[in-house]
Amino acid sequence: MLLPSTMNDPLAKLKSLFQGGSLLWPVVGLTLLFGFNAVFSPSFFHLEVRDGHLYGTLVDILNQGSKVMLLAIGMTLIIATGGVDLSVGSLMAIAGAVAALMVTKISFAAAVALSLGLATVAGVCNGILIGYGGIQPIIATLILMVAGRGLAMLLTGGQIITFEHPAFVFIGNGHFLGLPFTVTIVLFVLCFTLLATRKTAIGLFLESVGDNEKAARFCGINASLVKVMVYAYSGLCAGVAGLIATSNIKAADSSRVGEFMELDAIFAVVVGGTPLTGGRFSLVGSVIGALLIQTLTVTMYNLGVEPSVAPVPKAIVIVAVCLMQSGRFRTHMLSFFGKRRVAT
Amino acid sequence: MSASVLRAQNVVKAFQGVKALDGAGLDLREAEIHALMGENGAGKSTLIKVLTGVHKPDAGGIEMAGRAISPGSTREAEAAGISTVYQEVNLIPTLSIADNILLGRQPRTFGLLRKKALKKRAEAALARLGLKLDVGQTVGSCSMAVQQMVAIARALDIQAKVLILDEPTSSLDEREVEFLFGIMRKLRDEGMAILFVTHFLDQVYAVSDRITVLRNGKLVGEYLAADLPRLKLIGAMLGREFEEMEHLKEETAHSAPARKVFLETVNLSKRGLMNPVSLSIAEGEVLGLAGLLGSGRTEIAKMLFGIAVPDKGEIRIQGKQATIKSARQAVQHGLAFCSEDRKSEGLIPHLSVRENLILAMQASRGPLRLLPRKEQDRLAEHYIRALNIKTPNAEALIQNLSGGNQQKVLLARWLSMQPKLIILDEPTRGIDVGAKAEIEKLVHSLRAQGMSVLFISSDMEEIVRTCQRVAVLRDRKKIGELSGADIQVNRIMNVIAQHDE
Amino acid sequence: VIAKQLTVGFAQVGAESAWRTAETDSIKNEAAKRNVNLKFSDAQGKQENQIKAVRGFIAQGVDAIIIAPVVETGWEPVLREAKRSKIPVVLVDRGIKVSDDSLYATLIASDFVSEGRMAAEWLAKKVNGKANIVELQGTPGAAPAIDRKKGFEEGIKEHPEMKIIASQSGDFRRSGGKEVMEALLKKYGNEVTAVYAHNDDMALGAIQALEEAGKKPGTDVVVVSVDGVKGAFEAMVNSKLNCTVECNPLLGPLAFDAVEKAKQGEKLPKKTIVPDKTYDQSGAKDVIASRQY
Amino acid sequence: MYEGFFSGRVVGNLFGDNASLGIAAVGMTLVILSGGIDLSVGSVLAFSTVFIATLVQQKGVNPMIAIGLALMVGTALGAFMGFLINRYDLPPFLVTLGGMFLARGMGFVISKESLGIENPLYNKLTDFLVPLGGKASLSVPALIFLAIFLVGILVTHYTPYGRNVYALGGSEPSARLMGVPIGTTKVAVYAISGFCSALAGAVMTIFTGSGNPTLGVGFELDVIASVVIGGTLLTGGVGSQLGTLAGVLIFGTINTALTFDGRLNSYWLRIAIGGLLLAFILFQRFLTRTSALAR
Ligand SMILES: Nc1ncnc2c1ncn2[C@@H]1O[C@H](COP(=O)(O)OP(=O)(O)OP(=O)(O)O)[C@@H](O)[C@H]1O
Ligand SMILES: Nc1ncnc2c1ncn2[C@@H]1O[C@H](COP(=O)(O)OP(=O)(O)OP(=O)(O)O)[C@@H](O)[C@H]1O
Ligand SMILES: [Mg+2]
Ligand SMILES: [Mg+2]
Repeated sequence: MLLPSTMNDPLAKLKSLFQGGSLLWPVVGLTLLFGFNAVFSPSFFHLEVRDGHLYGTLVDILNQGSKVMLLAIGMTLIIATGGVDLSVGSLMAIAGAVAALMVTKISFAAAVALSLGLATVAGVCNGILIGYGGIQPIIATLILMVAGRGLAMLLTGGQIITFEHPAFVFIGNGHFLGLPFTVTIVLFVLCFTLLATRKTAIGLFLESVGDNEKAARFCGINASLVKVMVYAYSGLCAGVAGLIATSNIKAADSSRVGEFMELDAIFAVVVGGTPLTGGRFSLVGSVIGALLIQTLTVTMYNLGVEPSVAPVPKAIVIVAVCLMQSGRFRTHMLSFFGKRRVAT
Repeated sequence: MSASVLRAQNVVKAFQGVKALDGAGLDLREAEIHALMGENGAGKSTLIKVLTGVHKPDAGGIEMAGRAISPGSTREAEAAGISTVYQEVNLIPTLSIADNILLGRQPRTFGLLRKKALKKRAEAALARLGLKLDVGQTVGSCSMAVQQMVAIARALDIQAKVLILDEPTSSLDEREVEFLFGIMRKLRDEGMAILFVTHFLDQVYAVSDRITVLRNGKLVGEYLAADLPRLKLIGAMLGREFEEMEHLKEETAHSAPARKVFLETVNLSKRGLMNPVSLSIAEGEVLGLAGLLGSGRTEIAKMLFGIAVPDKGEIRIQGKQATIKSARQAVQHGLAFCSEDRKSEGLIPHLSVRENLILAMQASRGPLRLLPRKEQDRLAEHYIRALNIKTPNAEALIQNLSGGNQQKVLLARWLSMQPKLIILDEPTRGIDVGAKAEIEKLVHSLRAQGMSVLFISSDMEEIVRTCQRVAVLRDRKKIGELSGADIQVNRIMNVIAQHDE
Repeated sequence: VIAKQLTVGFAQVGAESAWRTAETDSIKNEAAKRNVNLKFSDAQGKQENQIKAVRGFIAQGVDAIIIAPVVETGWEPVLREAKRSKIPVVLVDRGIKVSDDSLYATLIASDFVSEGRMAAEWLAKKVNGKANIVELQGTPGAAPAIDRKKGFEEGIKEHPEMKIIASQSGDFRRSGGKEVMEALLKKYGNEVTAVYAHNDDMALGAIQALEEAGKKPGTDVVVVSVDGVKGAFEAMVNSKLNCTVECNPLLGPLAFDAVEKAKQGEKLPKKTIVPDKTYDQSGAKDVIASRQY
Repeated sequence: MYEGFFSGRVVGNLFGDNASLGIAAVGMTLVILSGGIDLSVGSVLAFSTVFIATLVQQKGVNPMIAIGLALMVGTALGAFMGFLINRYDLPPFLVTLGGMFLARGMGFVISKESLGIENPLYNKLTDFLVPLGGKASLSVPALIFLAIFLVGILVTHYTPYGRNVYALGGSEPSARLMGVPIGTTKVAVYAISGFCSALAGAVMTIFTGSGNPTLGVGFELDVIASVVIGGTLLTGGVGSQLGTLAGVLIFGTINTALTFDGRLNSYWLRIAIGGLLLAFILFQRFLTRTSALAR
């Protein structure tokens, strides 16, 4: 029989983890980066308690990385369906602008609800264009990327809108259980998304639509609706990220907030093991990918790399992580070293 | 005896620890047609892929004309004189028929394509197979059968010493098959060595000179076709005795009391796709659709299932008019459709066997009510056993299964739904003898429980065995209907032929 | 004679900051005041777009063109085109490098290098020539970032005990300033005694980071920056920011004076430097009310 | 209102102004047709401009040689990315993102500031115009764009290589089984894109007479958008160079038309660009729908 005789062998299990595991390699990449920091910037792992909460570089990474993590969570679902969302940065700007403008005029809850609602509606528009209009995702969301930024700037008149609303400021600056409140938000969104995709059939539907849309439709899955849902959800995530970004600097900077963050989010998702072509996705992988980017950025600050040439080491890390993920590269290296050992 | 052209010995190939080939071998000689037989998952396609450089064998050797070769890619194999049609039609759906036939061998001057010559040569290649098509249309828009013919035309266009055909006839009708066999015989007589895989025993005996049988990746034996009786061949493939399927027919013929009509179409038509057609299917009835290629059988299935929306006529379900504008609505009406094109319309390649299997059922439950994992596992286990699906476990990716086993999973997907009407378009495409019998039995038992079946097949024997009524189609028109004892292969062929005059 | 209404094209970089918006508004308001038909183009930060816009203005046959160049080089070809069409060009807010300075009528700008130098001088005085400075740079490659860095470095050269211990880019953004400052504070902790930011937004971000690290910006750590936007004055009033070197965006009146003179064929000085002014906490209160941007 | 907009001069400008975009789009079309993506185009363009400017201005190299070297570097970088993508089966998105960072950083390593090129040959190139009658004329960038575009059509639609690219994008596994030389095709696609990006940079130096390491931020999105607007599917296998030309001109026109308007403020400009893009895409969608129905 063709039963996998090796399945019960722990060594084989470990091996198969190395061969297939999508989570393993981003984690290894992150660990290596941490190790590098441990050697070259001793303050990296320094943590202390200040005013009852943790304080240190690692905490910063979690806090500053929260925006990309949130975007990446939404983006993962979209990429799973074979799409992409370029508009997230602009949606962040819209959400931040609306909240900053309204928080003084209406109640805090209403302002938050309004801005998140708007971001979600914008996502729905993306979804309708893509799911029902059959427009290529990259173009459909590019439209909102350009126009959304304009809208956000129109709302704020090109000014930076500052505010001092305590509840709003808490979102991006507060602490909960000793950690930045943003960590709680990310954890909540992550857990919610994990539950929503894995404890229901939504995850399965996303993967089927992304892997073979025609076949999924033939099974009776409403692929168009699935798409509208994921773009809406990504819009919502972008809205939350926008609130965090705005709250964090106590100002709505609608012309700059979230600029180029869509690329970071896509990067995080792809590094996390979700292929851009759709299908299987890993939310945790994306979050790790986002942490990887933020760690990389902080590493550059810590090493004092001249900002204009910082992209070079960044490029090297990206390609290195990529190579680690490649099964072919690993076998190549193994055989290379294997041969050497035989030779000596 | 003629000289050996392509020989493989003791080939071993494992995928992630699972041995697909474990001592397989083959000896292909000059000027012969050689059938490679074995049940689904026996390793036929894998052996072919090893021979043609797609997979690298873990052990074993390949010789061509006495010299050891180890092709690293299909290109190298082609250069060495091996031309292949792989099992899953491997064409570029977005390119035209002409481009597909001549990809890599286009006529050119100064490195630039000669588009007129390209078209001419492609047309000529198809004409050899008796086909006249617009070679400018994209392959993706063609029916399965046409795609299969295009793949064959491509292989024939390559100047080769060895021709390998992996299930080339699985969705061809008899006329096309005869055409192909004619060409194969001619090539053999010219000295070519042809390796041929099929699950149709009749076809094996019709063309092959010798037969090699594989079982569980091992070489069972090599026989002269003339010396090997059918039952012995089946025995060699399955490794056990096998009862023929003839008795099914009796059961079918007797159990046809008049029952309530489940689904009815009234002059259903779509411009350019289907002429008005009226059909009715009773509860607990198997209605067959017979016809030659391009007669419009798939179109009827697609119109019923809301994939091609008809522009005239109506569909009535249990007497009430039904609007079916999407697959989802069709499923809601209790319909199920197992497509003939498993690669593009069936498989979700990167999902597991289990997930593929439960997908339709889950879709009908909606996204929120997840089928409990226990239930999923139970269903998967059940069908893996019932249909003898060869897979390491239910969590294996479906894309790693052999073609026939993939087909079984897709069938299980729809059978498990317990639909009121199941439309099966070439359901046994690529399925081995043993499993075919299992599936036919399953269809019968479901029918007995009151399910209706619309059965489309190019295998007339199969239609005769399974159907209680047969609608005969031609040129996108229904031209006749047979029932009960009238359902016989020659009767059906007569109806089609009569219409010719 | 009734003067024909002037049509003037204005090629702006973008709307990436409040400073930029103030500059745009100043020019627009001035145009309205003088009854000039203004054609405005926003290049969204890209020189390509800006060049295209200028060529568009030339094709339209405008009477004069005002350019706020996004970078210093790359203007020769299009300016030669303008010259051939006899359209005078007035440059605002930063200079350009061309081999032939007859290509433009005049330049009305601040001197970024001197801004950096002034910031350095003010800081040196404040800290008695002794400081460990964190520098928050603008976007890499941007002219103000390069020049303000250069000027500042020149300014602290005479003070051997003023050291830049870290210099990272905050991309001219408030969030960038905060993020970089947060990270550097973890590394240098109490070593940092001064912050120099290439614009106010980054300084305001850095101030937040300092506060969150339990420091008193303006007292524990001296913060200087450039631009002089309203937010900076507010921060100075609250004693969080120590000093800002004003880089005046209100160039409208000067620009249109120059346009009119150029149209009348008057000879203009090649360069009009808008004098920059240093503001510190002492004067902030008086100015803040009159700040429009 | 749009006086002078449709004059021959503006049409001439349309080609000249969009030359860099168009040239990069020709390469990108091949990449996208093959089922990949190249994010490095903007950075390679920027790198190529500083590279040329530094060689010409500071090292006194003959401009033609400098441009030739830049094209070689661009091609080599593209080929290297293609090699990684093909050899180790890496996602093109990540590899070219790496390429994007690398080229950007290397540009800054060469020169942190923008550099003007003062060279008689360059001046000639910038001022050289082929008159088309009336006020219309074609500049050197426009001519290079047209030439590259014609070569692009030839390579994409009239060579076996072009067919291989389509096959690769249509279905890589099938293409492999059909004997398409996957490796060389892929590497070549990225090499061509690298070449086109570097050439786009060279054209940019002619256009602006300078080199600048900050150029082309976000350029890759413009290029991809133009290609996709031209009807090329991002999933690969479907599209044409002619469509790309249309995409480039439409994208360029939308931008130019709105710039021409001169009345929109910065915010409305962005909204209007988005709106026009949407209107155009819906229109195109409508056209393809009706033509599909007619068939
Ligand atoms: N890429 C792969 N990864 C893992 N397992 C594989 C792969 N390809 C084939 N197999 C396994 O190898 C075995 C032999 O498959 P193969 O396709 O050769 O069967 P076959 O004889 O052609 O069957 P069929 O008649 O159904 O086409 C199967 O059990 C299949 O699951
Ligand atoms: N032998 C043939 N010769 C010419 N054209 C054909 C042939 N077979 C199919 N076609 C064309 O292919 C297209 C699709 O055929 P289609 O699959 O709808 O028919 P079908 O009866 O369902 O076929 P099948 O027997 O494969 O199920 C039609 O446009 C038809 O004209
Ligand atoms: Mg097979
Ligand atoms: Mg059919």
